[in-house]
Amino acid sequence: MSTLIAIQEGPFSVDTLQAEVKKTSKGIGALVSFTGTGRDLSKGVDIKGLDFEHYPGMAEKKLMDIRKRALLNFDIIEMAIIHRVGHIDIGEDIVLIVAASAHRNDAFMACEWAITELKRTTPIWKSETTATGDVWVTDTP
Amino acid sequence: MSTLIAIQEGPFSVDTLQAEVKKTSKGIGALVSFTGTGRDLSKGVDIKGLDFEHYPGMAEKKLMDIRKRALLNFDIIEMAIIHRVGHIDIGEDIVLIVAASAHRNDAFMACEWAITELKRTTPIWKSETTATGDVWVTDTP
Amino acid sequence: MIEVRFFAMLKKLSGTGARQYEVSEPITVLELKQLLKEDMPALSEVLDSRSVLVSVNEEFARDDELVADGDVVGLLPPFSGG
Amino acid sequence: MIEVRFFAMLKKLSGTGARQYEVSEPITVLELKQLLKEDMPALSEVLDSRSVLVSVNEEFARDDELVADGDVVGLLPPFSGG
Repeated sequence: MSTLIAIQEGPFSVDTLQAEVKKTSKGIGALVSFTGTGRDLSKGVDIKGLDFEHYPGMAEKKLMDIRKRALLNFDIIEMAIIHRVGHIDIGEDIVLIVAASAHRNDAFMACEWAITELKRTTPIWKSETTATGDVWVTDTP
Repeated sequence: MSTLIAIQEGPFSVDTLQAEVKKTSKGIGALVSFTGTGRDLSKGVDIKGLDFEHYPGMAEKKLMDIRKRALLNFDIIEMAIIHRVGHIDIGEDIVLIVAASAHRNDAFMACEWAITELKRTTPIWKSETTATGDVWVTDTP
Repeated sequence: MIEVRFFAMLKKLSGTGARQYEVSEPITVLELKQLLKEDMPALSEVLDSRSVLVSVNEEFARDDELVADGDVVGLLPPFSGG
Repeated sequence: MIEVRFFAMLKKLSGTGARQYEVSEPITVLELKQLLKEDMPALSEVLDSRSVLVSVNEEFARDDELVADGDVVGLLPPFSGG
């Protein structure tokens, strides 16, 4: 299970995580993945880079909790979540969620729910580097 | 563009296709990918393997058409589609759709629409190998 | 010459991947279907079932569309990609 | 001892990542906030704004929850992960 939930500094691979998820069942017919990446623009302001901080321990716990609730509330077979912390350049990946199910509809719903839930409940904070300095982001869509 | 739409025999990489898609814009903040894989069970029957046949030329044209309509009808930045043909073992990947947008909601909608549209309009046929022989599949969910 | 191409189960039913038909003037898709049914009775049932789509030069075509010399027609059973 | 941990902009506002408080008996989260505001006036505004969540031993806690010796309290500004 531990490889399915991670907070890490380095980059991740969608192929690797999907392979990890697929190991859990031969009944998987659909994998939906969400990858969040660093954009060059946020509310009209040029962004030069991002930095993420998390509450070690609690953030991992909240991600495990999202996985557990997704498995309970959606007809999915497995879910995995990786969130990076530390410095992220524009264009780099930040977060990855993989949802696996027999039929695609369930994986789409669970994956979309999970990223919304992650933003709502996981103690992770982003600071954006702009021309005028670093700013902690306090409102996320 | 040609690397964004493909029908091929060999396996694909989600990481590679997502990297290809990300090259098109620094404004991408969300990538949603759908991977369809070979399940071991179809309508209660054990499946040992799959074989895909396509209409060369027309199938590629229909995939390009899906990408074009997705770019028109959804607020996405790019879309890529790969479908494999030939023999596919259980657990192997069959199809990959990547939708990229500034905000996640648009990528989720476009990706889900595209796989439904692919199943409806693209001349590709699947035969399932079961204990009693090979059967062409005529109804897909 | 009109080239008719068969796919998946229709390839199996017809026993071939493609067949050529000589036409003196353009005919409709419906007339071509009639010609095919006479030539290959094994296809009669599926061609009547409306589950088979027809393409002309890689675009979907309706029964009243005309097919002429040099066109490539595809007989497409229900898709199951994805 | 209650350990209070500060994150993101609160770490910057408070000038520290963590602070310890000696309590003779359990106090509520609200009482702890009062104590923090007296100790660090720079935090007053955000602690009153209700945009800051509080965790006790890594679980979200409401204002009336009790905090006791040995507990770890987190002061969590609005999340922006994902």
